Amino acid sequence: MHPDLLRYSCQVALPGFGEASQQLLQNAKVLVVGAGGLGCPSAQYLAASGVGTVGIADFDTVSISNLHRQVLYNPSDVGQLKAEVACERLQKQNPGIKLVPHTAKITSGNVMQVIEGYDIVIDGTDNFDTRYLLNDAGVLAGKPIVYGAIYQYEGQVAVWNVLNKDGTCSPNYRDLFPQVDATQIPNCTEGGVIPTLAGIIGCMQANEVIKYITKAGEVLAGKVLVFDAQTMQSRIIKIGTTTKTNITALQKTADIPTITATEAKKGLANDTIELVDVRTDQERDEFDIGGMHFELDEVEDNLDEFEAGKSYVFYCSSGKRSGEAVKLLQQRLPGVKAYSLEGGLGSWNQD
Amino acid sequence: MHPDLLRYSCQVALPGFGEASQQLLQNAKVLVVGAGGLGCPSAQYLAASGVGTVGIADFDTVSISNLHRQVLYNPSDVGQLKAEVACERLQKQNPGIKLVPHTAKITSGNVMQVIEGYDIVIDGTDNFDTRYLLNDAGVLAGKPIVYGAIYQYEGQVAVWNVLNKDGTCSPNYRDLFPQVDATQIPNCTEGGVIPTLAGIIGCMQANEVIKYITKAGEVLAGKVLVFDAQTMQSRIIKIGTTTKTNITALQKTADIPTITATEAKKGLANDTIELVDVRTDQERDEFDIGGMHFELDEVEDNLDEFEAGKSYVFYCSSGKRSGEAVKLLQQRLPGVKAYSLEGGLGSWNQD
Amino acid sequence: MEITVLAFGIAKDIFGGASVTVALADNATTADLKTSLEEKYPRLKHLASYMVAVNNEYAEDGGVITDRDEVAIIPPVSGG
Amino acid sequence: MEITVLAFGIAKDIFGGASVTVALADNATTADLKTSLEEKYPRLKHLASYMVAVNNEYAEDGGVITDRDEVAIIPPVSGG
Repeated sequence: MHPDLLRYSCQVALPGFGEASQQLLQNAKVLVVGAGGLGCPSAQYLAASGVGTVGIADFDTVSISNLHRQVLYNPSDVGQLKAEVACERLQKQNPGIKLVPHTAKITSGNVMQVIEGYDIVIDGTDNFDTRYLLNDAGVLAGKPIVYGAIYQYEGQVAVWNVLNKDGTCSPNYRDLFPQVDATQIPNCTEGGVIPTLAGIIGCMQANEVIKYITKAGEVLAGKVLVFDAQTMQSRIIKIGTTTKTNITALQKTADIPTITATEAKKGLANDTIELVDVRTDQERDEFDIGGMHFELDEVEDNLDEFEAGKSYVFYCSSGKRSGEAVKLLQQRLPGVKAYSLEGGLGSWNQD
Repeated sequence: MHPDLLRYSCQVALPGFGEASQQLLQNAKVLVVGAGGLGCPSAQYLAASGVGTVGIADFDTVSISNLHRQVLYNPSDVGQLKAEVACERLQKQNPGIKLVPHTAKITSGNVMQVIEGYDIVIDGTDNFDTRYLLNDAGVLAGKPIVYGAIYQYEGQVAVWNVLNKDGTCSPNYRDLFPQVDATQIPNCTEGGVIPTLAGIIGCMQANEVIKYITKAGEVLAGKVLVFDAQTMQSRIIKIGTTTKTNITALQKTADIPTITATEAKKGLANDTIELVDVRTDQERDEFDIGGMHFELDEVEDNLDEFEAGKSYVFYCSSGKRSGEAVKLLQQRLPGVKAYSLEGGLGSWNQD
Repeated sequence: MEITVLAFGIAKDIFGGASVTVALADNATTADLKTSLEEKYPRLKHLASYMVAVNNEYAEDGGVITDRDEVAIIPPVSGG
Repeated sequence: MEITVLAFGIAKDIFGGASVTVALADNATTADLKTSLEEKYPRLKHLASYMVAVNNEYAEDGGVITDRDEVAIIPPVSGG
């Protein structure tokens, strides 16, 4: 047997698979957006199974507080770009495939170009803005998106925008959730997440990709799988065969003004800025760097605490929630200058 | 926050978890038996989540044909002991925990000693003999076994031998399957396996371990989860609350006489041995080294082809199926000398 | 009639448990259920959108709910 | 009565599909089902043991099967 095929002999032996399916995988180009809790396991199995080109898009760096579920990284990688570390590791795991890191932040300006070269995209992102952006870009470009999302002990998996036989497309994320107020839904930092759930859902996403490419098994098109890691119960919810939304253009990515820790410290010394902590009470109790404090979902109810003309620097642990707070202020209080602390508290003591 | 706790902050934030649960994980000792398709992902997540002591038991070496699902290994590791490579990788992933490789083959002679120091054992093995041995040892030692098994697109997960409140124990593997004729059930080499299924089931096993240790969520005791990666349907089958089997002693591990490729070649040259291929017709068509040919499940129907006093060397790709054939001959034709080709065909061209 | 509604994700926090019981008029629709839940739990409305699944099927606003149906509220999830 | 039996693992190969239909007498038990299947598919008996699940519950030999039950044959699986 050819040594390349020997590596894949245990999947080529599958009924309904065979060497032709392996060739389909070898020819396939798959983009993983988000090299985090979902992207790590899904990229691992795409690489292992011999997908010919695996792109990994993430602008973020390895952070110690994510290592409990981001199994591709070591503490010695902290601070390095996740997409680059991931590609380097996976290239060693499978030297026979091509790995492409994308380290620019995915925006409405570049998303069409980034996904252009790929056949199918895994959504392993950790925020609603990028989920909607990817979803809409997938619809506009006619590419399926393999969606995965996790929170605490629960996960969701689906495949959006699969071409039906009659020329229509299967439902997408906006059929399920037309819009979301991101300040109302806690992320993994606030609500926590069990690491094994990330592994299970990420592997399920890679599984859907392999089935889509090789046509072995039915993909989760027109369906959403909802899984509970506490009871191990899963349910598959039917959402119809055809999309009912009409996506004609990308929504422009919000431009969130950020400020570095060094600049913020200078502003505090000069009394030109005010800090606003948007973390949970529990996080605040453990440590804070001063300023006002409203949990992210309470900012909206406290808009009268902000004065027009003044400058506020919002902070959280990573910069994600503070970014949401800045977006809210931009919409509701355009006269107030709002900034997000870049990199969150993690950057405070490094500068 | 203490840097050690920062690593686990996203799971400590979970409802029903907290710092006390993290301490339980830190104090826990978990043994993973089989560092293959199931053991790789489960050990990864046990290490990532901060289980204080992770033992990895496997006597086998990294093989190219398993890399499609054994994501901890690189082609450059081929030939090295899996338990050692796995421990080395995982130690880098989490320097704050203790990793213990066990490289001796698990037998009835050593199993009680190997599991002695651990609180709970993951069964990620690839053969029935070791599954039964581990199950029986778990019952005798009063330790739960987190069972996982995969074939083609289907997997099973359960937790055996959990102590009930009334002092009884939950069912174990023998309650489900009192005994098995291993020659009748194809393994992953013959029947194939989709790599992502190994990832999903392995992560589910680690998930059960974390729930058992931290008491967060109900474990699959008295139940078996059956998962189909083609349809993504899973069902949980209730098997009762209490075991009905009475296991009082370990069954002695069969001693399978093996022969190296060098010795076999010498025997062929001297005309003192005869080869018997027990692979599938398809594998035979691609390549063979001669001799008789019966697929493993047909050996029993062809016992009259073997002559008493003669020596036969059975071969397959890895040595697993040929070992089963030798066990069958030992039982049914004690007058025939039967050997298994050590390491299978993989070793034939290396010597 | 009384309907038991299963909660997923952040809906568990909003309802304060894995399920809640709501009283609905006979022949109530999914829209009626949403209105009733949003009155009792205003935070649900703040999510901007969430899925109602009846017997494991996406429920349109006009669909009628009976007390034999299994009803679940599945909000969006952001983590990755 | 006619019972549709779902096949898992190697039982799919043995039955030649994901399900088979067997004719059983009314009030037939799990043991009767096994006997009938093993006659038709001798390879099933060669497995030495396999699980019969009725409505997602392990079925003892004496349990009665009705044509409203969902019956599955789940053989052992060895891979890892």
